[in-house]
Amino acid sequence: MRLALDIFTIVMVSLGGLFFLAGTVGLLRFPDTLTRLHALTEADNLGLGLVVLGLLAQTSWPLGALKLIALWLLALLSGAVVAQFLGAAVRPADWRTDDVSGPREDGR
Amino acid sequence: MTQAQALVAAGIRDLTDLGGVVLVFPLMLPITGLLLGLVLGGRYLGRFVLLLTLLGLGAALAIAAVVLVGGDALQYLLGGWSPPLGVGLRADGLSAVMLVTSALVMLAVALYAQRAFPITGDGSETRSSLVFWLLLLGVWGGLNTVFLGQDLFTLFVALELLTFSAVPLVALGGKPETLAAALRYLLFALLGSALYLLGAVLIYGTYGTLDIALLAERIAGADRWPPSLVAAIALMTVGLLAKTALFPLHLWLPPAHAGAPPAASAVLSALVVKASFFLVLRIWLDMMPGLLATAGVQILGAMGAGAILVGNLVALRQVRLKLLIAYSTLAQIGYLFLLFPLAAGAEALALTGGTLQVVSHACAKAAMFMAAGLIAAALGHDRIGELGGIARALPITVLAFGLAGLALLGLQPSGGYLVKTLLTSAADASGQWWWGLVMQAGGLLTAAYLFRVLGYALFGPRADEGRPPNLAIKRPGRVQELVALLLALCALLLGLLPPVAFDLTGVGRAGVDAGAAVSVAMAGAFDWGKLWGDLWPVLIVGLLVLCAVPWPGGRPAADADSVRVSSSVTGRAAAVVGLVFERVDAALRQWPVAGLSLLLLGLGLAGSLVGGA
Amino acid sequence: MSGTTLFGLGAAALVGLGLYGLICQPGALRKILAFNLMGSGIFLLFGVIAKRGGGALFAAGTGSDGDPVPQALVITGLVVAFAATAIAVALLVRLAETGGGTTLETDAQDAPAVPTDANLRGEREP
Amino acid sequence: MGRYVIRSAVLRWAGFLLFWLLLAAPDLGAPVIDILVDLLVGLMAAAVAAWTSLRLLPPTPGSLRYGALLRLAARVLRNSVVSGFSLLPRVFGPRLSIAPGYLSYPVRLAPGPARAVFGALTSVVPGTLSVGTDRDGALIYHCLDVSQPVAEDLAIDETLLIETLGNKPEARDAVPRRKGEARA
Amino acid sequence: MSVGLISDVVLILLVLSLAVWITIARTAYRAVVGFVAYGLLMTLLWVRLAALDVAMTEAALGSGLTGILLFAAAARLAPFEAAERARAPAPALRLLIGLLCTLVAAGLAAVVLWLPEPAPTLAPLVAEHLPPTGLRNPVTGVLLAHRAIDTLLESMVLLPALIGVWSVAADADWSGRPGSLPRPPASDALTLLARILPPFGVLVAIHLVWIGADEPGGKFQAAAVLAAMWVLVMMAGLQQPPAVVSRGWRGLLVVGASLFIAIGIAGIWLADAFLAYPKGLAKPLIIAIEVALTGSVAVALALLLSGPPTRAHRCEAGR
Repeated sequence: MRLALDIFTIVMVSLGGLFFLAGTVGLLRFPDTLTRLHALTEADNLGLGLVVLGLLAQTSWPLGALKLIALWLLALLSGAVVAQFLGAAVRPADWRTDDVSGPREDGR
Repeated sequence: MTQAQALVAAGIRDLTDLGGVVLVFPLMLPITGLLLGLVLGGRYLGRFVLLLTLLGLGAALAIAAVVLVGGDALQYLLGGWSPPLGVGLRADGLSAVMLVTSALVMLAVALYAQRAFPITGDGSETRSSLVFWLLLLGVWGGLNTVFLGQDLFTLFVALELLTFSAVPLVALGGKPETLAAALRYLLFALLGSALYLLGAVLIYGTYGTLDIALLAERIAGADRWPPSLVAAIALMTVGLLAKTALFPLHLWLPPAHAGAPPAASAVLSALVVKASFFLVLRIWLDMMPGLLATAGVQILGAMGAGAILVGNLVALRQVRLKLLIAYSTLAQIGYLFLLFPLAAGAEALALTGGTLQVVSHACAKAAMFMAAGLIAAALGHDRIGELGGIARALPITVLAFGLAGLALLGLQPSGGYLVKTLLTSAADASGQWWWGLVMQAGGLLTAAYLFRVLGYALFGPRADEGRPPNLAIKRPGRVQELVALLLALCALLLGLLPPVAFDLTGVGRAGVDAGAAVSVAMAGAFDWGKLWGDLWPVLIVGLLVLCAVPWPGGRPAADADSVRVSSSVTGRAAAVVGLVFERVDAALRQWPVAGLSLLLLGLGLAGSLVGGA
Repeated sequence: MSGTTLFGLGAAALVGLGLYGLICQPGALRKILAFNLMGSGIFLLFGVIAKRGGGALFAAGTGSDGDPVPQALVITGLVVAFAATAIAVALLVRLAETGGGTTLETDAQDAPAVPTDANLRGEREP
Repeated sequence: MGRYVIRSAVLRWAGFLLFWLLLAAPDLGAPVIDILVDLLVGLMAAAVAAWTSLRLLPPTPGSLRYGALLRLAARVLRNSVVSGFSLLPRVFGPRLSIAPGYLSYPVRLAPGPARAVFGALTSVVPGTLSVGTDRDGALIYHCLDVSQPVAEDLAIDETLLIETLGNKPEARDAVPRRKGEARA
Repeated sequence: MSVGLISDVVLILLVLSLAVWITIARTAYRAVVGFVAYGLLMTLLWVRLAALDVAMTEAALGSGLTGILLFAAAARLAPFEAAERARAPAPALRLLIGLLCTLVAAGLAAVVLWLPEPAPTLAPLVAEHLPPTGLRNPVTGVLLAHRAIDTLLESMVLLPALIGVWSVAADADWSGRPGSLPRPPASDALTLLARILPPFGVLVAIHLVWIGADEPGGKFQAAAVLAAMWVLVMMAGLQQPPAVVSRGWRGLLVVGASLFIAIGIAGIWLADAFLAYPKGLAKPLIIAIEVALTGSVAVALALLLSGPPTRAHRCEAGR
């Protein structure tokens, strides 16, 4: 059992590493900022997910596991938001449209 | 002993029983005031701060009395933790003098500023009144902490409290020039505090404590100074010099002190620059007295001499009154640093003289800035060439300015006279006659710019004639004029205090009998021969300067800088010398050049200390 | 050579770099950045000294094994440095807004105008 | 105050309490009094967090459909893995087989938190990145490969999200427009 | 050469190259990007130096909040950079200054190598004097008990700094709200983050204060996290920064230091010294001070970031 869990961890973490590698290679090879952004954030999200999955087999239940999952969700959220941000910032001018989401809500 | 004296003595004995806890009061009074004032807001802020300064002066006087009567320094351990783990407060005579001086100036400024930063009709606060009053408290809290702190890091935080409070005061006017002056002041001061902190780290890494008294013991016990200590002293000293604006690190001072509102300038010039000087004194005299035996003191003295000569000469060429006073501050800071080479030979004389210089300059300079502020408010400008006739409109103000100037100049019985006499005899006693020469030259130059201003104010062409009514001279408040006059009188009559009052300076310091030094210095001060000997050079300088001032109906004062266009021989000579110094000053005040000076000074200081012990 | 000593040497280099930037950079914002750089070098030196003085004294139970005094001083210092940066940035942005530029290399002769009590009260009112 | 407010307040409070326990990882071997004090602080902290959350993200009347939520999660997860693996040959292949371009997706969700969730959710999936909103209120996506049926996939995701939020998805009235040229 | 040492070498080289980048980058904006990355690496350095309290403070304050502040400034000041470059000192002067700075750095490096062995330390003293405070985190013990005056003064330092930031406002704008925060284009992404993240930040902050007595953490870290959350909410436009004339917010600003001073003064009678804690009550009092200071410091930090009041918000002031 212990051995099976260890093997699972090793496989998952290596697979995750592969995605991190893919993200990095994409960062170097892709032609423009937006495509690089794709490579970096999204491949890394998946890579992180796999690493977390692999580590789940090693941590204590339930606290450690929940902690890891919470960490992953937070990373996903912030990754998605930051990527959208950067994407909006580098979007070419002809696609840049002025504030169509209407007046922002104020107060609360 | 009269009954009243007995009562006072009893009160002081009660305070002595209270012990060092009284030191918490000057620390917490401004800080609590700042917290309360921020919540209460504008309405009664001015009155509130005035009340606090009254209380603070009382506390400072009480501490001074306890220290003087007890004959020993007061100590207090905060939280009951003793150093090196805890932080201590300590008030020796020097601290007590500084506490009293700053409380006195604060009270005067609080009185003076009531009118400048008033309550609005509807009782709501304004930007300038809130900022001014609260930051005045911040400055005061920082000063008191600097005077009482015994821990190098606590002192760092106190210095930062002081800087953060002082800088916005400079920028209160909100014009681009004052904002630039404030930013330059802030950044240079930050550079200074970073260097100071770097020194403090090295000290901690070498001795495992930051407490000044403990450090003094451990350093005195060492055979030779480790390199980290030498580096630390050089870094801390040069950082503090940058914050004091000792020549040639003075790039920030003239625009900052000239651009601040007058009440703030008074505090900045009279007190704030003295805080970092005070720390240099603590380090060189208390923490590491061995430093006095090194060549480092000559470097500090040379900088001081440079400050006196350049500051005074450039002051002479200023077109604007407030800039002139700011440059005069630069020169007066120079006198403070003559203390170091002189203390090496004659500590009692030099220290008493230096301390008196702090007090006398604080009062005189605050009075001068206040008077200049009243003049500028009345005229709407402060161009020296157009001061004509202001003496007739504001006699008390001009009197205050003149008396303060006489005190700086060093005529009997002013504080300046005592300073000059004490420092000159220290120079004689230690065989360093050249510092005495510098002081004499400085005094004459001071006389020159003082007479230049007074000449215009008294005899210049009437600037207010033919003015439209809305530009007519406005009357200042009576209280403001009187406050300036009283401060000037304080500086002028310092020499008439009983010599025993000066004993305070030496309390907590072995071998410094200030009272005796003062009695010797004052002996024969009022002898006619002596008086005349001091007076005639001043009178000659005065006459020469008055020659250069345009008389009513004479040359038009179109070019405000009369020295530049003067056709008289003296005017020409002064113009050439002045121009050279002005150029030098302008070059030194470029930021990269000042940075270069700072680096060279630091490396030079470190070099002069290597191998000492 | 230990990692701690290495960090100490790095701290010295950071101080030198910060000092250079503070003196030579023409723009005030770059000076502010350089100040932060220099500050972090100084704090790092604090950390090195804390680590040197640590040993395993606090290893048990607290998760920290340095001399806690310099560590506490650094925390204080970081807050002070942030406050300094905030004031400097506020002054600088305002200076730029009012047309004063962003360099501090102003000439010696451009003397500031006199702020008098009168124009202090009302000068910015329209 | 509707019942839904109270219900979501309680739910969030419980969720934050769980998060607190994760952070604090209480040591069950400690004295009972310590554990109780810790728990008390946790209860209060969770209450503060829940209050903050209620202010920043006011609850809406509809109730979550947990079945739909599960299906949505499964779909996003599956999409991530599938398109993640499809990314590998594109990246490591000898020539980059990508066809980046823009796509404008007229979203049915109203502007606000729900739409933001949609944007974030779809940006997690490799290959699509929401980069803003255009003049007509449609979401702009940048895609790694516009030859894929991206808009159709997005429509399915959106329908699931609408169902999860407790609303009935209306039928799509128009096929999403596709804009932008492949730039390889 | 051990793995730890190799990673240390890599780390310090990265830090130094980022520092060089910050110094020579062409625009201030790039330099700030470098500075944020530099701050994150410094955090790792602090972890390597076994100073977790400092690492957290550095991450939250040195990198995070300072980063936001500098980003906003760099964006606003970008138009001035061409003029700045024209004012650079002459190359010869730069070279000379560079040489002297190198000399200073070399001297410092030598001094670091020559620091006395064994290193002087107060760690045993702290260990000895920690039990009376009831705390187990020595850093908190030093900050709140042994060197309480520094902490008190430091929380005071923030107030003049804040007043200084406010002081650059125009007179007519005094009753307005601060307006220096960067306002990114109205974006659903940021709004989403600002709606979801802050409650978690609040939990983390409370956690940091609560455990700060015994484990790494404490008021400054917690305050920085809280301030960052609040700033996020304000940047996303979900809440307006408070007007500087607001009495309520000013009350919050001063409550921490006021409580600290009150307890300190009470100590004169109850524990025989200013800033001393009565026996047995030390830990609860310290936690009370920490909680109050966290609130005050968080408000101060967030307001320092928000800048001076501006005209744009004047119409709705006075609430």
